[in-house]
Amino acid sequence: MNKKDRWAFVGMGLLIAVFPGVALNVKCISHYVDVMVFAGIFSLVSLGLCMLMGYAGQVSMAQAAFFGIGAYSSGILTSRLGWNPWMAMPAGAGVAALVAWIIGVPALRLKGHYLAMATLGFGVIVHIILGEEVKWTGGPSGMVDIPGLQIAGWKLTSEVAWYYMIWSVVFMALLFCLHVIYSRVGRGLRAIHEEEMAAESMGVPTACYKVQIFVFSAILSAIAGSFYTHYVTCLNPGSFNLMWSIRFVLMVMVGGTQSLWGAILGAVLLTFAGNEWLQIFSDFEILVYGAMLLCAALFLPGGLASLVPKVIGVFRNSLTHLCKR
Amino acid sequence: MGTDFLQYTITGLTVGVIYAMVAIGYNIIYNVTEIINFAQGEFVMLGGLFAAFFVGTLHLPVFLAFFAAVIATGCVGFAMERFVIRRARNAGVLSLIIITIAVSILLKGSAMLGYGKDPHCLPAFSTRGPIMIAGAVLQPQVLWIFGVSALVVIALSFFFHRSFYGKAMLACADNPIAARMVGIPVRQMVLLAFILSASIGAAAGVIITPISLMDYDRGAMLGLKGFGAAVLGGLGNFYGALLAGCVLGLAESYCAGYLSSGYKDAVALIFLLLALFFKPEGLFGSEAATLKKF
Amino acid sequence: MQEACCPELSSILEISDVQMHFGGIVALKGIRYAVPPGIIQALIGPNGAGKTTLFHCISGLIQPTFGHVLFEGRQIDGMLPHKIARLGISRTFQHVALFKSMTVLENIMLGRHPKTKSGFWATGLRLPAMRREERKILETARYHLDFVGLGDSANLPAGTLPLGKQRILEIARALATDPRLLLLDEPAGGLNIRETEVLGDLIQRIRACGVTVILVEHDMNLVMEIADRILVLHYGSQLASGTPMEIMDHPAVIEAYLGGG
Amino acid sequence: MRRLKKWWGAAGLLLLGILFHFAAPPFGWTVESPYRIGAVFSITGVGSFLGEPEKKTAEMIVEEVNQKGGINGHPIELIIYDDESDATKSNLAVKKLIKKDEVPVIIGPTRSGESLAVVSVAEEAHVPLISCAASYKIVTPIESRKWVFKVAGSDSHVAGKMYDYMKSKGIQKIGIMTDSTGFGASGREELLRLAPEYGITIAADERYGPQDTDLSAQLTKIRSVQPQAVVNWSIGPTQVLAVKNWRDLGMGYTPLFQSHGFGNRKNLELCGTAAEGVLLPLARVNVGALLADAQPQKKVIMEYTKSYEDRYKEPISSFGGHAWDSLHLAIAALKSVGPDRAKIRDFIEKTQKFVGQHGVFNFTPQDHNGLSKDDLEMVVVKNGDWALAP
Repeated sequence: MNKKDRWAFVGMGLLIAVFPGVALNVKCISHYVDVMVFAGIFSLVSLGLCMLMGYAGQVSMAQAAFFGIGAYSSGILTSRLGWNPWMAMPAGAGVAALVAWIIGVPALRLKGHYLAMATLGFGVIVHIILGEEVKWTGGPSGMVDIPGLQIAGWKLTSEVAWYYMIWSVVFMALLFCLHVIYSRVGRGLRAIHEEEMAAESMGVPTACYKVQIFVFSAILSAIAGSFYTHYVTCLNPGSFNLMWSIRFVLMVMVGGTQSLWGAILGAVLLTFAGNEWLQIFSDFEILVYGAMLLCAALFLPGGLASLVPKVIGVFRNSLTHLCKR
Repeated sequence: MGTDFLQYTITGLTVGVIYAMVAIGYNIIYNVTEIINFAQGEFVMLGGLFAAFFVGTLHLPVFLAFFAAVIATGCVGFAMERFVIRRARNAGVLSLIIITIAVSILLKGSAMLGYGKDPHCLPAFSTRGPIMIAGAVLQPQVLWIFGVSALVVIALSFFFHRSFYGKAMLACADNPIAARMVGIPVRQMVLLAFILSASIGAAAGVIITPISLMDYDRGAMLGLKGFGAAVLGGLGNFYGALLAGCVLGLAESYCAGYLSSGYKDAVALIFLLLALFFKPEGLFGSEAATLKKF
Repeated sequence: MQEACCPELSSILEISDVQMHFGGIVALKGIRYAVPPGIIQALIGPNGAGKTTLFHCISGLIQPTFGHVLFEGRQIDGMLPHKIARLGISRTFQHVALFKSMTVLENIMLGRHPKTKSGFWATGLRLPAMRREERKILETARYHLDFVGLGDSANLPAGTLPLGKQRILEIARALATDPRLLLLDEPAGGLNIRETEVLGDLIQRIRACGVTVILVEHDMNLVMEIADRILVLHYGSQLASGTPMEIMDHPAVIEAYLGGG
Repeated sequence: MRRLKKWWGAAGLLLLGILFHFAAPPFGWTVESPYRIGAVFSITGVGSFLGEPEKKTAEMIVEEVNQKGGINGHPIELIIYDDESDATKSNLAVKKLIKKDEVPVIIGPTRSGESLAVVSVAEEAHVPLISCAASYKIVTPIESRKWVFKVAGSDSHVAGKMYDYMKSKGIQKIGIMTDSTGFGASGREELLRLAPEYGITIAADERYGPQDTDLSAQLTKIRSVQPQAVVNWSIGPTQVLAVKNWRDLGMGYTPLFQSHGFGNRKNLELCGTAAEGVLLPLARVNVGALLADAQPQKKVIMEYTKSYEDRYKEPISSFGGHAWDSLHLAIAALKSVGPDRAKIRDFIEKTQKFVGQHGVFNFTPQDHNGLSKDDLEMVVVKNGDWALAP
């Protein structure tokens, strides 16, 4: 972690910590804490996807499937088999990791378009399975009355408690990712993204790293899925379809593929956009989504995160201008 | 049992041919640009909806509507290349994937706003009643589907092997830099590829609509299965796509008939994954060198 | 057609009858050659002679169609490139393949990959062993940076360096893997005379450290000045091999380079 | 320098936008102490064909009531959020209604999935919620559904009505086909569950995806077991496909039953003549004109039909009827007990003989739905229109 990231980390930590205090006292944004809980859950997914897209340079259109695998594992294990949610969560992550590994080993030999299509197809298959295995998943009508989370016998019901729990998990994941990025493995990943052949010749086991990151992103998605399940306490396959995979990719794209901060920013922005700000667009929302995706890819390949240094530069310049005057 | 089998076969071949047409659309664009156009399925949807509009609202005769829809969708393909893909010519693979996905979302969204969410229908091309073959039912429209797609395949063959533009397009596919050096306008060829593949997609959309109706949400699934056919047939391989499309359609239909109808949609996708994982050059593609030839 | 091979018994690299076919094209038509340790071996020949193809075969980026490659007596054809890198072969690329948005220092640190081992989870959790290793990587990388003389541009993005320094940096990155055999693919390509001199000097210093160097190069002045042995390839076959003096007087070489003109 | 100005301008605009966002909605126009009612409908997304008429109906009713002086002098302020047919969004929308808007009662969500996603929210916050969706899970188990009601009939009612009719016609062996949406799956569950009760055997049980382009394979398979009737239970275009394929396969001699989802005139138009003879159980709201004058619901249905069709120039749909029922239930409660969440809940639970669009509701502490299969009518398609089945 370099100095900039350390400052950003502390800054964001403070911001996240004081947010409920502010929001809850202003009536018209009091429900923003709820939105932020979902934003936190989606941030976990987008963090994993950002590692995969931005650092390993691979695209996955199957994150919603892993999100779903985690969610359904938690749902089934707790409500059908009576497991403790805290036990179900790692189990779900384990299942997702296994599936990701099985899919990843052959899929990651593929490149670019092929990989995108393969993950897309896989995502749709998982969605079909969730809808078909009625005995386990409840089929299209889904599952209800899934137990919530408890910490030391205390039931987690208040939004603020959820908020702090989710965001501390996000921060742990972020810290983990940052550590990876600024280390031996992270350098290897960035190298793969830039010059795969050279990286391989310099001793980076490219195939192995790609699979590892793919599995890692699946684990993060699955954990997010578990939290989602226990937060909403019901499930249906509609929350894990292709559109969601696209949304996750969009979060990373808008935030900036090359920045973990961007991934979180993208997740938060898009969750707010989808639930609050774009409501006025109603049916036009799908167009807005498409246009955003297109613009991000065409005009802002670095995402919003790439604007930050520019904005800082502009401010710095204007400050020096003012001082000179 | 025999009757059922025949019925499943007819059903399977009907959708299979449609998948094949989608696959051919993928192939044309892939051949010239090495882009996989995720919006391919939306062209099919647009074709069907345009035709429904021309018949339903403008009261054109079906055949005129067919051509009008094909041309209109061709224009969409034109716009997509001219205003989006061309801007992104220096973009990386990841960006291109996102861009074509974005276009597909935009097309789908526009179709939803323009045509509403209800399915639209189209009268059959000929008004004859269904034909019975050994107890199985064959709708005349199915024959139209076979006929039109056969025509498309033959016309494309001629185009690519006989006409100047077709040969030039193949040359671009082989080696764009060399093609540019000998004076082939590569940009124009890319444009042509998009128009052509949009038109073929639209044709598929129009001929299937009398049987299956059409709504704004169909594109993604058709596109995915069509891609399955394209990969299975060897990406870029033209007859391979046709054959693979039929294989997929039949597999789906038999699965629905004899195994589980719920998993029908998964069949084509599982085929796609298996093909990608174990034989990415496709069942009918031979080697990387010949991969891009028709 | 073949020259007598293996003048020394102990060779660091042995290429035995390597053939490479691409579809109908035969890029290498059965190369037999052995490189003794501790020398600078040059590999020359006109464009399309198969020099880079041979490099790719040695470093594992492609698999030879027939034949074997032995490194220190161990068969390495069929191995993945990163495994070969671990064994002690490193290389540079004809078209500089640096990680352009990473800093100069990071590029070299990446070169330490085969010699270090902390995995994904260890780095994410920042285990103590990983931290120790990371400190060592940094130390070694700085050493190599100074060795090639790029110490003052450590924190610049690699893509911003001028070409001459990029070539040097690529060599430094390769050196960071602690190779015993270093493959340099046209390291002087695009360099001016001054830069080429520095490069020649560097290659000789590398040999002095005990690293065997194989060099593909078109700059004959450089080759004649620093190479201990030269192998001439011509359309996928060996044309001649020997010391620079022998090659200069070799009739077949003169024929190929001048007579065919 | 000019570039700099541009930047400042953009920053200023952004700031203005943010301020505006904070300032705009909550402090809008308010008359004296309005009664708030919250609503969550799937106005967009895949469920929009349900949510759209619901929203229109609700807006119409609120306007009518307010014109007549509101509830005991209090105007109604209806706050509608769109859940976009997405469970996450519906969850957030309900939380927003409870926290930000502090509504005493919520109507909606439109669909079962979204409703189930908010049941626990309503329970925990102690806010009465009147769902417009059908799944029985919304109101069972009743111990953990104290605050949740629903006004849509259960699928068991529909299946029961269908089976009643079959029994009266001597049909014993049927083939069923359902789509893989929540709607189809729930229907399938009920069809399978209730069949033995009515002495009906299900000889073929087929499923398909909502996006399927051809159902011949499924129908062929059903045809091969020679059932006395075919039941199709799906939503969207597949309902039309089922009718077309059924005709094309020459199965016209085997009666085709559709679910209540088919009760939309658009479907009749798409099917054309192929739909002749298709049978389905429908809520009375769809067939108001066919009802006998003595029927208690006739009056409210005809009134609603007239004002809706006058206002929006489009036929009513049964889904708008759900919004009518739930909103009027909420209004009745507000009228009697005022904006008190607990009292509203108790009021609804005790409501008896409430005449709505979808039936006469009789709520009890054990039954938070209040409808039965007798609130449906068996309908047949005749000359391109509905007719009461003989």
